[in-house]
Amino acid sequence: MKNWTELENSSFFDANARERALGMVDKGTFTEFLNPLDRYCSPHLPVLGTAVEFDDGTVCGVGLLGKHPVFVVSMEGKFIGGAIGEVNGGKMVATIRLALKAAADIKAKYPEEYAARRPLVAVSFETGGVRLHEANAGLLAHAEVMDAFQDCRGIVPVVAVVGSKVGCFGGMGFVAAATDVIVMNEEGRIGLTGPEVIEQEMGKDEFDASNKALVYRTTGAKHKYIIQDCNYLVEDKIGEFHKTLAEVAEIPMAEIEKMRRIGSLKLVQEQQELVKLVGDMQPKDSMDLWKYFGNEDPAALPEMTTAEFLKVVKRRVRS
Amino acid sequence: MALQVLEFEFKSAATQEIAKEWSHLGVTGSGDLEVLMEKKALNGGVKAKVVTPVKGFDAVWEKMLGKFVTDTGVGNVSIEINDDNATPIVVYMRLRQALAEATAKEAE
Amino acid sequence: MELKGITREWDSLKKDAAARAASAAPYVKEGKIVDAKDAVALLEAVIKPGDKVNIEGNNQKQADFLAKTLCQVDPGKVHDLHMVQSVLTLPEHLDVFEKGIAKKLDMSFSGPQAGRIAEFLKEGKLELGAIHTYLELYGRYFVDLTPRVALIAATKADRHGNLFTGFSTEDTPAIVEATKFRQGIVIAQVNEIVDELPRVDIPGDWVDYVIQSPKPFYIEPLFTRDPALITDAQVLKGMMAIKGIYGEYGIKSLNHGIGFDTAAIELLLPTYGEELGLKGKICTNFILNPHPSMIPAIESGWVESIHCFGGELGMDEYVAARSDIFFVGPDGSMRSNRAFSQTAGHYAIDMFIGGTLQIDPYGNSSTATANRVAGFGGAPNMGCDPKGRRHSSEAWLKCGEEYGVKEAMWGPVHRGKRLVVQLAETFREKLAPGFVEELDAFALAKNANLPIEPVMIYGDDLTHIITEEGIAYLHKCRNMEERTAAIRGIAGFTEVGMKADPKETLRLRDLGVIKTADDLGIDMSRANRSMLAAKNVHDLVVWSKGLYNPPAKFRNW
Amino acid sequence: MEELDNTMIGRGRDAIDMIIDKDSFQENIIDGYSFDPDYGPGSVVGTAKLNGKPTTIIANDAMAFNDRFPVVFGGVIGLEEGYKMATAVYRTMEADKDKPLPEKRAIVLIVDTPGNGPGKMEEIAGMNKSTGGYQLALAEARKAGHPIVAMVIGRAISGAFLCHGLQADHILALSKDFGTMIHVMPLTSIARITKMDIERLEELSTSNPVFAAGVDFFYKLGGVQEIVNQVEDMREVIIRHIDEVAKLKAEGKGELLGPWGRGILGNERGGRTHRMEAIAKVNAEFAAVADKYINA
Repeated sequence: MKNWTELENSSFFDANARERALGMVDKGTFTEFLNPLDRYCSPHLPVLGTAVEFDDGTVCGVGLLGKHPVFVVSMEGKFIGGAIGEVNGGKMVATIRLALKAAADIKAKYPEEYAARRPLVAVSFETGGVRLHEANAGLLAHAEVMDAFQDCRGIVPVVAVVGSKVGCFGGMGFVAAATDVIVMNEEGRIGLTGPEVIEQEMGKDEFDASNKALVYRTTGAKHKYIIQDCNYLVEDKIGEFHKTLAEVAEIPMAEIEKMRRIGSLKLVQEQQELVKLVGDMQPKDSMDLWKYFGNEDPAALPEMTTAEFLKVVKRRVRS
Repeated sequence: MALQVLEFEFKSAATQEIAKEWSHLGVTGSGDLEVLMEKKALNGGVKAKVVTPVKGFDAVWEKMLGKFVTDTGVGNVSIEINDDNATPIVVYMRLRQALAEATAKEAE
Repeated sequence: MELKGITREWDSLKKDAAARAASAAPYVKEGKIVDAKDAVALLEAVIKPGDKVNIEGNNQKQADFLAKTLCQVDPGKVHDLHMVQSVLTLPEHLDVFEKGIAKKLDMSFSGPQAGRIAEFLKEGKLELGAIHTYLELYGRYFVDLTPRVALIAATKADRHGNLFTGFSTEDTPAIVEATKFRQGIVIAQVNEIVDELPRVDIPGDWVDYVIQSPKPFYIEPLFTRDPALITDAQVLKGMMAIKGIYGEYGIKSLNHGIGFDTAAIELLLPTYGEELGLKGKICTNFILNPHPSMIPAIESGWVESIHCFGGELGMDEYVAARSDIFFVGPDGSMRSNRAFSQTAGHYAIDMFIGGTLQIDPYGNSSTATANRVAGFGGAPNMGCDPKGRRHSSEAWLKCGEEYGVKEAMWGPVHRGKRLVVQLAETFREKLAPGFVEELDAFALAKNANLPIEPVMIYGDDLTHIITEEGIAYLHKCRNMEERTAAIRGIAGFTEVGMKADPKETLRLRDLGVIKTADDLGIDMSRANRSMLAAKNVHDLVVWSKGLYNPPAKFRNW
Repeated sequence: MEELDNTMIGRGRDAIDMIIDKDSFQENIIDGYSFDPDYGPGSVVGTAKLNGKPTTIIANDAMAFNDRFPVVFGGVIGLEEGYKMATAVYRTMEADKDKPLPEKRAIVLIVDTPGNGPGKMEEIAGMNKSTGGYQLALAEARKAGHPIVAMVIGRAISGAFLCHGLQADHILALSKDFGTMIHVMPLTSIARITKMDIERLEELSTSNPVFAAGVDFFYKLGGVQEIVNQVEDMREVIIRHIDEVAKLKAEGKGELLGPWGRGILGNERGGRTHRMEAIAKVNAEFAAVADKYINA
């Protein structure tokens, strides 16, 4: 195991779910729920001849950022593509709901200090959505997460952390969109339909899934940042995510609400403007939009380092 | 079609034991595995349980785990593995890494 | 006895070529330019039944437009062709057999089409001459397989037919020289027709027709290995190779195969190699395509020279900016040349190292599988001990010095030995064994009715095998029995390895015929991806100072 | 699949008429707000009377095409459709925002959708926000006291069902005799992915409903509250469920409704017991360390 300094300096993209979970919170504060020793594997995979994992592919637990309890869900893309089934879906829902319980307990116990002790939910998404081996249970779990997120509104911030190999797709794509704050590294991707399916639907000429540069332009973090679907674009280091979460933990709830992209009529109207723009423009490539938002040389943006990009990029102006 | 569950027991010179009560390493990714080691009073011996989708490699697992026990002299440990088509070298490397992890002092 | 010369025409080939040119004349627009829309008619005019025809193509650039065009000719007019070409890669390369346009085939290598070749052979749709190595085939271009018509690919042409092949020169000079100087016909597809070329790679009077293809020729980024996909086990083998072979023998001149194993080695030079103090002592001169995974080693000052068989997509700008290292023309762009690079790879380097799929207990090594007729391209040229070598080097001499049967075979003569190294994992993905009692090549020879088993590297040429279990120094063995024991000793839990006698393995370790990672003093827990100088393609771009421009499919940004 | 002459697939608009009070549907009107009739044609929104009470209707129109977004046809929910449906929910809440709980109008979702828009433009604009935005709106309305009942009349496939259906208080579905499809993927696709025989999967699905396609399996998992066996019964059953839901909300038993309520139901029906067990274990494990985090 890496020591703390190594862990914080290591690539978020390359890290496994447990390393991310440990490193996103303060040193030595993470307690895992249903850890490997509990051996709570999916009961549905063995009959289908599919390998199991002791944590069912999702590391859940609680840690601290200062005095803020952080309820962490961290998905492992290497295990069945990070997909959600009955057990890991249940773990995820339970962990998010615990943040609400903790919020209530803290409010009761420290009414004056709630802001300083306010819990946070951080979900490190690395998933294609529903696990097909237990698809129905996985689908129902998605709805439960959306429901729990709505319960968190205005009480505890829910942060999506996206920067791993698989990205965040399928049903979990809209789960991530439904959070308050989205933090990504350059390698992060969020979408609904995966590139292979788009290619299948539209043809290779229209969308070549093997063209990774195109895939990144369409669903990658820089695009998400430009269209305001990503609040923080950070360097690919676990420590950078840790730092950003600590920052978010201190932001007043009213400000957090402003960082959202969906969740109210006003926000829906704002998104409808973007849809209208896209419908009118019929972009062939995300770069058409980047240019529209004031980036004179859109092709240069993917080549820039995160720091260079943040310096020069022009983003969609939110109404 | 169902997963194979293989269980083995090994005698060991027991020249070393793991330091932690339990320790975990790895991910059950394609071509990879996770290893859970737990300290157990086994008269110096080693118990191993392997859960894998791969059929017909029981003898290889037994030899591989036996080699690991012989090479390292580890004893009084229960080893549980969830495997997804890992090759022997990956298994062996993960076991060595897991042991290093389990015997390491807590990270600073 | 009265000696009498025969009476015949001595310039019939020339006359025939002129006649063909006359029938093609209507399609020539200006200078040597023919429109793409007239390409089929042109081929029907200049190709005659039974001709030997070459379609240029390698595992990199492809005369793909001309390959497609040849498929469209009328089999009533053009049939029974004898295709003589390096590589069968495109579906069209085989469609000509399906359509009855071609009948016989002599080649070196086929990637994706290997399964279809085997089928065609079975069904009698194709008559196979031989599967050659590259040099062997180029050699036969000048003996008995000279193309009558060559369909080649170039980057640019002018209206006089001068060609610029530049970075992707590859096989073109060898094909054109053989064809043209035996009065053959050369047709070039080019990406662009320009007034002035950066430089002339092929003189215009060696070229008969130039066609601008509708799309630039297809080129496959075959030598790009994404460092993100390198495994810990490959890192381990790489560390063993560097310490146990590169450093041990002081390997300066060498060729690397294309797999992830050697990509791992390339990315370990600036880290692990540096740590062992080997910079300047190993890996100074390569015969190698411009592997992107070489960038960190080049940038850290390891490499003095690299000559390339072909180019690699996205590497042109980087290579051009490193003219101290690569072979760059006065115009500023590199010139590759497969024939020269293969010659150098055969004679002028101390080591070939690459991956394989199967090794048998004799040390024969092959990538052949039972139902695919694939060939090996250039690997056997480099993966052998060249008997014509007469210069010495430290590494070559040391390997010769260690040769276990040198007294018996060489007597008192001082000789050296080329290192031929195979990297293998005892089990590959899906647990396919890397060591087998009988190579699949035997089944293939039977299935495809081949006269010899397609063995990539013969056991007697193989000097070292590296697996995760250890390195076998096979050339040190004194007989086949010992050799087989050494192979079994590093074959792990495969059927070959299971037969190892542990006592014999131990004895061979004592003799230094087998060395494990422990024997080499390599800490296995350090063998992980963090050792790599670049962990993904983006890191390579950063190392190249932005000069490497990876193809879109390798861009994770 | 055998031809079904009684299927409701593709008949979202017919279903509205079968369910509501006769001729009471005012399309594109919710309270004082009117929708642009050209916008999001793949979805149908409006107000109807159900048992005399104003009710918001949200349905799919499988016959409509969206010229601006060509992936929208056959009931697909596209960018515009998702936001239009979300707007309908927000306008419903707006209409009743000052009314007491018992007077919050019901929302009826008529579900027949094969998926979310799978195109390049959709991804560029962020299709995930459209479908996500609609779900959040439904969750908010449900928590605000509006009874939401979903009636699956045809296809309720994967993400589209999550979007349009799975945030309801109760979900009803026509029985499989009507060709009703609820699934993430058909069993044939699962067979391909798991490399298992379809026969074996079918056999397994009888004892374990978590992966099989079909209304009955969703019922077992708590995903469907009640199966409706006759088209003519839809109206009556929906009204009954709206009343049941309203009653539970009035009693403060919202936890028995919606996604969480379906989890409880799935446990009771024996189809989803591990979820509950995992949740209980997580809760217990946190309880054991809670002090450290609450009192940090």
